[in-house]
Amino acid sequence: MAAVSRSDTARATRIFILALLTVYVFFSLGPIFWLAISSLKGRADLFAMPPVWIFDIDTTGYESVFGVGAAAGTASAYGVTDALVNSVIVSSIGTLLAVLLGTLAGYVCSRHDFRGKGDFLFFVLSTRMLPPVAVLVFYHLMFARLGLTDTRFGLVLVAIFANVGLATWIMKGFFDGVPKEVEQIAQVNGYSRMYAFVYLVLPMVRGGIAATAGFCFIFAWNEFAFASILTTTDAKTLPVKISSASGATGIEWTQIMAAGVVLIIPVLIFFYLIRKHLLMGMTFGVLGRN
Amino acid sequence: MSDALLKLSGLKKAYRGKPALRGIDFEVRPNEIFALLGPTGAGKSSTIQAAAGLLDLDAGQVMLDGRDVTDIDPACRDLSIVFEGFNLLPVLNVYDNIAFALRSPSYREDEAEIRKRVHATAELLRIAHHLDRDVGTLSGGEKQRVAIARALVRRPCMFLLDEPLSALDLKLREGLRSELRQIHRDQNSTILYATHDYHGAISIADRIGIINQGRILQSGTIEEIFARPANVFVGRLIGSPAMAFFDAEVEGDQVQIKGCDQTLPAAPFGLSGRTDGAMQLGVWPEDIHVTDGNSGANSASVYAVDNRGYECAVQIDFGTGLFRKVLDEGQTLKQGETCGFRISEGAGFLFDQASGACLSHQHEGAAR
Amino acid sequence: MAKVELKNLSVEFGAFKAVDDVSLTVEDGEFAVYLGPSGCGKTTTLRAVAGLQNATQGDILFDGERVNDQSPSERNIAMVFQFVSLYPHLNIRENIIFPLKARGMPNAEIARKLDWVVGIFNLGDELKRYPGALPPGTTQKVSLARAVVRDPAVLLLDEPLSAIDEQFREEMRWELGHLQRELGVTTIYVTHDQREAMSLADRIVLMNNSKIVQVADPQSIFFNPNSEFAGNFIGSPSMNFIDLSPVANGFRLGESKAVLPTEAVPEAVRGAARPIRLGVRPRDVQLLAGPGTVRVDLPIEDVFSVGRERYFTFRLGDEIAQGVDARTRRDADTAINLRPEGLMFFDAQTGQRIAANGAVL
Amino acid sequence: MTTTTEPTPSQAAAMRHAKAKDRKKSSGRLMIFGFLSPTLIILLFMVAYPIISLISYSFYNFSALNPHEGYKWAGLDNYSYLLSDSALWKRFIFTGKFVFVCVSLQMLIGIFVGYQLQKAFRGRDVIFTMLMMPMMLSPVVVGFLWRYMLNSEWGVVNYLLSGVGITDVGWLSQTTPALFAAAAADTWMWTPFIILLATAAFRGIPDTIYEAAEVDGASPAYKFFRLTLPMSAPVLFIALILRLIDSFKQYDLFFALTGGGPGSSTETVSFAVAKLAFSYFYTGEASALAVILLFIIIGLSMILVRHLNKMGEKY
Repeated sequence: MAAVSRSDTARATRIFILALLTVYVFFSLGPIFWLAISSLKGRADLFAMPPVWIFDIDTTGYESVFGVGAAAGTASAYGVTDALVNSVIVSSIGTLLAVLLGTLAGYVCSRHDFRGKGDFLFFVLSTRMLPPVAVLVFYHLMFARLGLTDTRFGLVLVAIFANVGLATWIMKGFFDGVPKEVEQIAQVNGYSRMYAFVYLVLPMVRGGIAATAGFCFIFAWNEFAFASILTTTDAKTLPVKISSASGATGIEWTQIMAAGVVLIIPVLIFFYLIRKHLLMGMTFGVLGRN
Repeated sequence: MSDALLKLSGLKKAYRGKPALRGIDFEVRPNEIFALLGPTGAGKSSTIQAAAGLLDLDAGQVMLDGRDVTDIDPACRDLSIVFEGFNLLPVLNVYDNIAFALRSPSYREDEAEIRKRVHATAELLRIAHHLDRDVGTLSGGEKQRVAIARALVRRPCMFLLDEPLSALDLKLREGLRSELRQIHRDQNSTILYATHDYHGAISIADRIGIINQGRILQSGTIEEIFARPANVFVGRLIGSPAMAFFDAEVEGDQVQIKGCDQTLPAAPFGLSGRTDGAMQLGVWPEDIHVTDGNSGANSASVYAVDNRGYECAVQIDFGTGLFRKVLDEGQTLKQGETCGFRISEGAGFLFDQASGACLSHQHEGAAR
Repeated sequence: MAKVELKNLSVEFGAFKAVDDVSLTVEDGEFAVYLGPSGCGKTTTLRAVAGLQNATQGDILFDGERVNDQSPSERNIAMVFQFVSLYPHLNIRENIIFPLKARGMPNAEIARKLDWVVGIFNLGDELKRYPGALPPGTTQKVSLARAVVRDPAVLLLDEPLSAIDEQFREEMRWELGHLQRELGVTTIYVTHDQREAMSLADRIVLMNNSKIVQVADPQSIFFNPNSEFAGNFIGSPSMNFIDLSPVANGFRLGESKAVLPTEAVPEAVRGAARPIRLGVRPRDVQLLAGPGTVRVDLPIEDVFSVGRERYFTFRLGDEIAQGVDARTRRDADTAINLRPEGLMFFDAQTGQRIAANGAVL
Repeated sequence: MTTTTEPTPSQAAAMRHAKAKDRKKSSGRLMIFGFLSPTLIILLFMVAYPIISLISYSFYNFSALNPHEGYKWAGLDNYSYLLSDSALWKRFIFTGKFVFVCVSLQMLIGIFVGYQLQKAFRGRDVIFTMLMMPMMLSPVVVGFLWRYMLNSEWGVVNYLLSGVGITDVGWLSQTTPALFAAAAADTWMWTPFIILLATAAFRGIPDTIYEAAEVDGASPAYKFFRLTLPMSAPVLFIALILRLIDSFKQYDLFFALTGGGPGSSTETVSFAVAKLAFSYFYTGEASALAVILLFIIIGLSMILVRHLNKMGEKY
């Protein structure tokens, strides 16, 4: 009999664990699903209590977000499109340069042992850890003095500095995964160090560079603090635009929901592309090096 | 031109304070296979990288073919290298991996010549049928053959092999080793071969350099090493089974061996100067005569038995220590049996207790 | 201690038959060594005995009792793994007593058993240290101590020495040989190193391609291999294999012009109507004539010394064969002398050994 | 087979030396400097210079509104004023509570889910990837989404809770619920990070360890607490430190979710700095508070980097 009850309790705990897991999956994925649905609801359905599952699709939110259709040209043309353009430009240029600098610095830190390397790596990582608000107190002044406030160039500079640290560490992780013998074989067989780097090592970390770019883009795209303080009108990025919707007149929920979905879609695409290197990205290239 | 093809003198290198090379001095003569034998971490790889110029030395000089190449870029030293694990560039297939050596600025050849030499070398190493395969699909043995082919195809003035075979199965290792030896004889090439495996070293090398903690303790032919081991460490590494060691006390002209009631005359050891006191007596197993029962001078017991087909080796426990010995033809002993042993006159070497350095300078080799 | 019997054991991973119909008995207290190249099924067989791998077919019996459905701890087996066999975050003392604590053994008895095993392996001063900081070889000693401390029915070792330096590997070979005789526990030891098999085994189980090739004690498997594979795999330097093609006064060796006199080949073997191959170990090929040696005239290529021994090579077509003889004189050597008791004959197609009386082993 | 016509290696070598010019060995110094300088320059200009100026500002009393005049030397007044201001201590306490609730909740759920996901089942990888999505989203969107869901009248959360008997909780209108609302949103976003690292930690343990434990007769619970947890401790510690740093400096989420309300009960230290600098424009004091915040974060980062480097060597 003891055997039977032992397997009973085992089965009971297994069901209990399964229940907890399903609750967590609901808790984790439900809100995203709820956001997608709410962005298609009209004003009435949006505030209905109990919440409505079946409703007729209402695209006013999206129309006002893109200033087309009914809301074309009207005041409520909330004009998120130029914020979207700003976000795309700032994020992609910022990512490109951050990854370029990060790849070069990451390679040298992976291959060479120079004096002060430990300090350099700590300094680079700590730039990633800085609370944005603390640094912004000075940036606010500096940008004003240099006339960078409310310019895309200013935000690109911020995107580069905020992500170059991450890019350096992740790329160092990927370069550490490439055996040191690659350069040694090339050098002994008559090639220069630079040749080995460009033609042998870089092709071996192609996946790594793409993953680093994915991470930097996502973090640059989601950046809010710097953009909100350092922009006033025409350089606003999408996250800032969304937050300004909750101004004095209360919250324009239909527009926020639609703009929120528009903001999430590129992130989910990039996320899908880099899912294999998620661990490398989130732990600065330290874990996940197989 | 000095008779050495590669001459390393006074190589010193420390990584963040931890010394890897503490003064490496040895030379490799043309058409010779020189084995660098020592445990893992003794500095073998650092020595090979120093010779190839891949290491920024703190001090020391590298002479190659009479030329001082210490500061010359690795690309211009005309050496080739084979590592233990990673050798093949995954981005290239087998043919391109071998041809890689002939497409560099320093050693460029035209494509026709490359094709001829790659096929000839692939034929030599029996991998001609793998030429267009992706390197990822090759087995361990095939990968090392391709690496050796790439090293051969360029006909460098010297080959640096850093434990090229120790990752392979025993049978594969022996096969590749005899092929390497055969190729060496055909192409009269010069090879520096680093390994931690005694059997590997003696079965391929003309001369052996024993390295430990960044220093070369001794280099010479196996006969020279048997004739006069320079250090206790050498005795423990060389020979299968290795040297037997006894604590000994030198008083006047007698050498009293602890743990057995046999004393040896001190004269044949040729001790320079009056050096009494405790020492270590090292004796090659071949110079110890083991008898069953307790007819020999000193009584002991058999600790363990290792039969190797033709011969049977035993480990003898004589109270204060152990030593191993291959029994003579037809003699057999069981674990636990008592036995006796005698050290033959004039055999053995005295080593300093502290430094382990060899003190006796007898010239007539104890090894027959 | 237990007697381990395998009856028609097979283990399949999908279509691949890792172990193919293996039947074998390891007596109580015997030291059996599973020897073979990597991928021959030896480790899978060991894991099946351990219970870490369930058998697709066949029975595994411990002292006659079927244990197929028992978990490893129920089978009371102990195992030493190839690479990671110690818990890196526990010190040596905690590692050794881990199995005892896991089974809730009272502390007094744990302490007693710990002293006993520390005594045998003389690990006295290592107890506080962590696996990462141990000298090579000691890790294996500690994992052995942990396996032996709970006096298991069967001790299973999966290539415990293959990851350590050659010098320490020889040291540990001696230690293992001595310990096994002392403890007398039934042991199954897996390796690809034939030297380990020769020096440790009471019986060697030679395996290849998931099947047993030959089971015998070291001496008889060395001097009386049942196939080319067995002859080649055991013994170093490995056996020479030379095709024999019948000619007027004997058998031509490979493509060379050298001829092996007919009387060297036993009558029954000569009669067999199939192509035969000669197998001879280098140590049975000498330069100087000896009592009853068979002389074959052919040029010697190269003589070189390996430790205290002198090796020489001679060419048969494009194959190179080796001989070993301490008394070589370089100049006068234009013939080799084969010791008759070292000559073995194999069926060229199947590789099976043809015994002197003509029977196929 | 022997190629007798070949020049002996030393002659071949001599021919080649003529061809290959003896380039001096470039010690790689040039590459180190060339590759590092751009990153170093941008970081010095965008990080080091601002931090040094912040530290200098924190000893002055001036406002960004008219930076030209009013550079009055304030010595340590700014710091003493801040440290004596009870409102500021309230914010530090709130931030502390928020960090404690978030990190402990996330570690518990993360390790539990990470351990369960270790066992392979059909579709595990798809579920695992989807579970990682929340941490990738912009905190602003997450903030608004949770503000919409937690609304006391038409929020879906209250609707679901009413099903289990808890009726209309004022999530965003009362202080304690607001703390838990923020913690829930942060936990929703960052638990996946802990799941990711926990899974990596558990996968880092080789199977032979579990096989050895099984052979030693260890029960599942004994295996988990004596083997799995201690061996994955280093990675879990890194996850803990990273979460401490990130949740301590959380700003975007609060801005969108509670805007610091109700009243100023959910204003974190970051919020206080922003308020001082960009609403009241007390730049001197804001700089001082910013410097305090910076030193806390840099201190935590030092611990993090030491463990990251130790972990780096182990791999």
